[in-house]
Amino acid sequence: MKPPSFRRPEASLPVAALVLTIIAFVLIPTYTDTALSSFDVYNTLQIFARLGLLTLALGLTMIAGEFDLSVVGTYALGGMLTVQAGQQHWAWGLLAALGAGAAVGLLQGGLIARLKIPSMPVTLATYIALLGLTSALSGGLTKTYANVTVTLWVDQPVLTYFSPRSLITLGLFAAAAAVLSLSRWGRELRAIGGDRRAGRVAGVRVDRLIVGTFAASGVLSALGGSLLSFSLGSANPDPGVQPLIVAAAAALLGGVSLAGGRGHPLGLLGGILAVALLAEIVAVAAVPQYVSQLFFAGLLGIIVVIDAPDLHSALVRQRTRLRPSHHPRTSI
Amino acid sequence: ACGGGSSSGGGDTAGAAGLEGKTVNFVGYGKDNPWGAYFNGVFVPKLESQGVKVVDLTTMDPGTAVTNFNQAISNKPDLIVAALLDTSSTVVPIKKAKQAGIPVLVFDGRPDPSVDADVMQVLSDSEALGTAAAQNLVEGLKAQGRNSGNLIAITGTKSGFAAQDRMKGFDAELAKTPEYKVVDIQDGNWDPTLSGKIATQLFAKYGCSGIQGAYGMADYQALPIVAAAKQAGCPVGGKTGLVVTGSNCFKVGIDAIKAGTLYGTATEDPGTIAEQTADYVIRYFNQQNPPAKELVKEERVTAENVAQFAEQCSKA
Amino acid sequence: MSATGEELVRVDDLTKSFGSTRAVHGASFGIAAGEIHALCGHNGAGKSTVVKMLSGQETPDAGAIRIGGDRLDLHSRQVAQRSGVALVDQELSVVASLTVAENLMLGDLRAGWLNRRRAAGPRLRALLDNVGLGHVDLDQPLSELGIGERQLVEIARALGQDARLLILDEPTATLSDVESEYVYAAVRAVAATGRAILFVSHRLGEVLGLCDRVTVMRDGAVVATTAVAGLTIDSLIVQMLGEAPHRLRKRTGREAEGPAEVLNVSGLSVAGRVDDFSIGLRPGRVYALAGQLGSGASEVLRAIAGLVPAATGDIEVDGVTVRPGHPIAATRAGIAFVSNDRKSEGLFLDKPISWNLLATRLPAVTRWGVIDRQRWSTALTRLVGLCGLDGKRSADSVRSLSGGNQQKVFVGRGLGRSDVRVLLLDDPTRGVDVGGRAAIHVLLRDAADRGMTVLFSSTELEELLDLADVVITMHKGVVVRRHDGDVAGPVLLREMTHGAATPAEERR
Amino acid sequence: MNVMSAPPRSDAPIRRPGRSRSRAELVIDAVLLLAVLAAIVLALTTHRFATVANAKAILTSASLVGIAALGLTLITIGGSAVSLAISPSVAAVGMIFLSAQSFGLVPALALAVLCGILITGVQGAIVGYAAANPVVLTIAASFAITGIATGVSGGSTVSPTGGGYDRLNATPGGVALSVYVLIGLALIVQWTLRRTGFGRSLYLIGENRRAARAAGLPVGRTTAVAWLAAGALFAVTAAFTAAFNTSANVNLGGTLTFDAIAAVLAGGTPIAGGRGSALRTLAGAVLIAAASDILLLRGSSTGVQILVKGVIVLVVVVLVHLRTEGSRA
Ligand SMILES: Nc1ncnc2c1ncn2[C@@H]1O[C@H](COP(=O)(O)OP(=O)(O)OP(=O)(O)O)[C@@H](O)[C@H]1O
Ligand SMILES: Nc1ncnc2c1ncn2[C@@H]1O[C@H](COP(=O)(O)OP(=O)(O)OP(=O)(O)O)[C@@H](O)[C@H]1O
Ligand SMILES: [Mg+2]
Ligand SMILES: [Mg+2]
Repeated sequence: MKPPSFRRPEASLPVAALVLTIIAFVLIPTYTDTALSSFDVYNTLQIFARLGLLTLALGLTMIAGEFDLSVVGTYALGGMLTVQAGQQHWAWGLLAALGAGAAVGLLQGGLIARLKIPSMPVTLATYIALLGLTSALSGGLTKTYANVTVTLWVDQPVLTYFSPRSLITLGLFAAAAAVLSLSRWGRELRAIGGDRRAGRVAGVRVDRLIVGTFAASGVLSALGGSLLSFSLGSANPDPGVQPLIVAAAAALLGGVSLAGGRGHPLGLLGGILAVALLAEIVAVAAVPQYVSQLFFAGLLGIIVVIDAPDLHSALVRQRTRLRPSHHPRTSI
Repeated sequence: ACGGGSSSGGGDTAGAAGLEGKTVNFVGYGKDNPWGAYFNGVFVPKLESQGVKVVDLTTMDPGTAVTNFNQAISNKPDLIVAALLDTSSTVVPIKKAKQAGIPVLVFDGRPDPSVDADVMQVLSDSEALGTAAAQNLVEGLKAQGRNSGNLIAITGTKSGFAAQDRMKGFDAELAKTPEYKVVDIQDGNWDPTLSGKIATQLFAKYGCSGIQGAYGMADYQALPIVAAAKQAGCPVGGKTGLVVTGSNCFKVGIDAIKAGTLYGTATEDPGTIAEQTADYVIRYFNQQNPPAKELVKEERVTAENVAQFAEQCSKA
Repeated sequence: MSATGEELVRVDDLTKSFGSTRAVHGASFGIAAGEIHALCGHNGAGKSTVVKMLSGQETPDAGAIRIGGDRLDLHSRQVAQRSGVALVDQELSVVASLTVAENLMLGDLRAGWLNRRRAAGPRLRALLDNVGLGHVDLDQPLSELGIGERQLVEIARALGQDARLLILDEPTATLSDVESEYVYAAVRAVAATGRAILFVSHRLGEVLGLCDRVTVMRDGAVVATTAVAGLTIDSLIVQMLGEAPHRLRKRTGREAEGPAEVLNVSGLSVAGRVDDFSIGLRPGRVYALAGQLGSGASEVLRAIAGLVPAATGDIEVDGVTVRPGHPIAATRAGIAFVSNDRKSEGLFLDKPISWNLLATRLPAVTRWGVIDRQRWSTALTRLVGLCGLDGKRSADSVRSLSGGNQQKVFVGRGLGRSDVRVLLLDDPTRGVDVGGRAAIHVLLRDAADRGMTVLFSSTELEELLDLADVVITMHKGVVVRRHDGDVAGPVLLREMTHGAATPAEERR
Repeated sequence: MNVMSAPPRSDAPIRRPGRSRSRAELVIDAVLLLAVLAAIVLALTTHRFATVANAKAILTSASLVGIAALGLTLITIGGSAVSLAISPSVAAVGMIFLSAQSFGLVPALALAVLCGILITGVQGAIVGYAAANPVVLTIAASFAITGIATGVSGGSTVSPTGGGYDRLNATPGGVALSVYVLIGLALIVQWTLRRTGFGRSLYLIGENRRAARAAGLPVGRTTAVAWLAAGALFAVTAAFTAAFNTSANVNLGGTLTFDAIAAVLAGGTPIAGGRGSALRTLAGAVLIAAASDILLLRGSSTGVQILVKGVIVLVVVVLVHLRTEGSRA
């Protein structure tokens, strides 16, 4: 599969968002008195690394026509397990986190695919339960990760602009893009998201694919939590709803459709990079945070209204009304 | 201990007149937090009036705070002024700042012990605040003629040093009067609604007669305790009612002390510490070598001296 | 070509019931290698159910399926595909959000895990050219294509799967003549390589022109399998209908000229679906639009009801213009619509019968917005009586009713309302048994007698002949002819399946 | 988003009638019965659970979430899934309520309700008339409300400008006023849903929006009105919460959004709409409050309480789904 052509929203939306934010970023010296430095790019990628995997996880389920609200729960649990099980060796913590993420994903995917329950209420319940579990595991306390070597390692600058953490995140985006582009899964995922019945009739294994997608979503969010814990040297039992909301906004900016069936990991990458750049601009230009919140509100508002079906049919109606009809009028 | 001070003084020809050209990167609490909003409103103008340039990197999100801290390091300012939302996640950034030779001033809550020596500090005296709360309760109960009593405490986010240190002071003070016993400590997460809910359930659990005194770590936590007690039918204040104290004053708390429902509180108002922090920065830039660690003097507030603190505590 | 090759596919005593509906019972027939085998029968005869069992979408209750002599258990689409069954479903089963190439590769077993879009390019290109889609780009999103072109893509996908058995369920229903010709040629080419083809169609001309043998089904059972050589359209119709319904339609005795027209539609068009439809309807009469799937009959009704945003043209009720594309405006003007999809666009299945019957009458049964029990039960009793439903069950959910009674509820919702001037019904007796059908016919006739204008679409001859005062036949989006007078069933069937083509234009 | 359009799914497997189904239902019933028994045993063996004081405490802690959940029930029944903007709306309205105290309690309450109606009603109009996706729209709204509230208030805490609010903290007959209000509002909402034309249309639209449109029901208006009413209920929650806390800032809403959703789901209202009732939501809110209470009395941590809340919601969602699917076959 070729990357999608630029006329289509899954490509044009992230590209437009990215171009706009890059322009705003490059122009920073003109509207503030700070000069740009290579560190600003590094820091943008650090912000990207914090939310990237969450966006990827959420975006994949959205492409499949589902919505995994539990990603932030898995993110918190993954982060906490990384710290609590990884005090001896970082690998144990990572394994525990990934295993838990996979288990959560398989459980949810199985419920949703087998019982055909809508994913929203199920993942919402899991989200609440996972936050509770994380908090119970830690006694509600932020847990400190003593292994400073790992903390230093994941955030050390690599090639000026990168850190191992942002490289791992970028790598996973690349891997997801490669898998979805180079294997049949890409088109099958979009097929079941776009038209599940048609996909089933065409011979797509719908149930397996849903379970697989949720498992991937769980593993990615857990890994996101792990990397964050390594980086912060601590795990917070309650990340709040902000990461979920920002990840959803990034996924939508990344060209994923609310109706499912549309989107690509590269688009998601564009979406989250645009969001990260925006956050960096906010930091460098010292714009108050509520301004960026209003900006997100406006952006999402526009996307959701443009996507609204009844508005769409009203537009179709208007367009047909304006087009003159040149048929002869005959009565039978 | 003053490693930061010596390294920064070198660069500039530090003229004593004015602080033009000095840059501070301010990684403080975000404006969406009332305490932070007032602190920033005092701190930033005071420095700017001296000609210091303040770059605003404030936030209430611990993850963003780390990113912003790193951003501050890269901006190479003359000083980073930071509040630590999550002490452990700021360990590494503080070390990086030290490597980069950029001095760091921490205000409000103390840093992780491993980097205690690497930063300058203007701290709220959390233990004193806890002590004041315990003194309030004991004094209030004694005034009612009670020689013993059961107490509950609803704390701020337990994982933070602020809550831990206040409880340290609180417990230490109460240890002097073992006849007053803490029967339940719950994490109220600095959240008024949650604190109220927990209080409601605790009053059901122990009954009015089972609780004589309550400690809400901030006034906005103590007042939901008052409301919960009233709703459970337990009298508050007066000759026999529940004695409630805060340890972090706000306007609503002062009003409640005047009304007699809250026995007392303690200061930790953002205005005072903001003044002192700004003052510390100015002294630092003027090379007056302030001590590496300063504690803000915290005051106990009760009905007797409430008029004196009403103004100071009404800013947030 | 002739069906002389050895038998490749064999179906024995296939049986399938859905609840109380016996969709297929004891169906047996065989398809030889290299044969194009037609499956005919009127709506609900069980054709698609046979197709579903052969393609792994439904498991038979009894009976055997053999391909190449082996008895197969086709319990999922993947198993059927691996056993060499390719399918073009009756419902369009391509995904609009994918590109043409991706749709062609979807579900292809030989595609493997790796995506070889580049490598597969020439093969996919050839598949498209094969069905006349030379102008379509492989990387174009399917959503940019018209309905007919999408159908061709699905056909191309099935053709490309190198199956032993290729099933096409009404593949040409939504295609133009030119497009259909490409499909015939492609199907012939596949048959020539020795595969078996099962071709389901209502277009009798193409059945006779394309296929080698025809199996006719009626009410779930196989009537006969005959070589086409011995068949004509009329003899095929006889097989499908049982006794030839050669009776002329009884004129209802109503005057052609009567009161003024209630509904006046002129120049109604829906791009790609309906072309310049005009009609005038008088009160007190029952009108029918006769047309197969893809004829545009449903689309006309939906457009009048305001449910097609892209519709253009003028619609007037009692001389007052109704804005097209606004269902509420249509309802206000006195148009009631009964969709052919009662499950997703008609009934509220989990709600009681009473709620469903009175759903559109809420203002009439409330006082100050509060439900007035008196008015509610009066209106309900009247409607229940009018529809011939069991009054004691009116608190039961509609889901608990049989299909026929569900349909009665749906139709009944538009009845007994003084404000309804025009009742539109899209295939009102679809999937309804004989008894239910008669009851609905009585309802509609009574409604017309009370002065309502009734316009329904149907594919079924008997219904058209029994119920309608005027029949308008449609084919591929245009009106073929309006029959105000007597008309014979086979004429209607011919026009519906053939359009206005004269017998001379046919092959036979 | 088709995640929210629950059944009927065209690709649902054919369910065969007969023994297997009734066995499935039997299992569900058995699970339910066991759960209820376990809960009763757990409750009765919990010290001080079965006391009047504790019952009052449970109702009090259910009351604020319950009132907001009633509003959400209207939104959910009408087929708009959920609002994710409850907490910010409550925070904003709570700030307005307290800063309007100088006008007196009643005008402040009226102003608060008006603002609540406005904030949520605008979202409802967009969902109703344009069929915008409610989840994403309310995400956008929550950004917008928080952003504006922070900008306008400068992030500071609003203190009451008068003392009238304290009347909302009254305890007539020893029970918090909010409990009476909760029960009263639940009855009113229940009556509206059951006995008015609006209620009927809301159920019909929620069950099948397409069919409702084809039948000529006023889909846009009914949806918008449901959201307006929800906005008013959120405003009542806001007033009580602000009065209880005696101060309000942008964080006043706390975790209310998810608590309200949990209460609605635990009451057995399917997120797909068309079913549910105010009384069931009330039961859901009380169920969650009671579970938290048992756990608190038995000394479990906040984390365990949240975990159990999530599990309750999950179990109810699955059971309700299985039951309705079972009755459909
Ligand atoms: N899933 C189902 N559930 C219940 N009844 C069904 C189902 N599928 C088909 N039926 C019924 O089985 C009978 C045969 O239907 P089938 O779709 O096979 O007919 P068909 O010959 O393909 O008709 P058409 O020409 O309209 O496509 C009909 O009465 C139909 O209502
Ligand atoms: N999924 C199903 N499983 C079991 N029985 C079913 C199913 N769907 C329908 N039925 C039963 O089959 C009978 C016929 O159903 P009905 O006529 O509604 O189906 P249909 O032919 O598919 O309708 P339509 O032609 O309008 O699509 C009814 O008794 C109904 O209860
Ligand atoms: Mg069929
Ligand atoms: Mg059918």
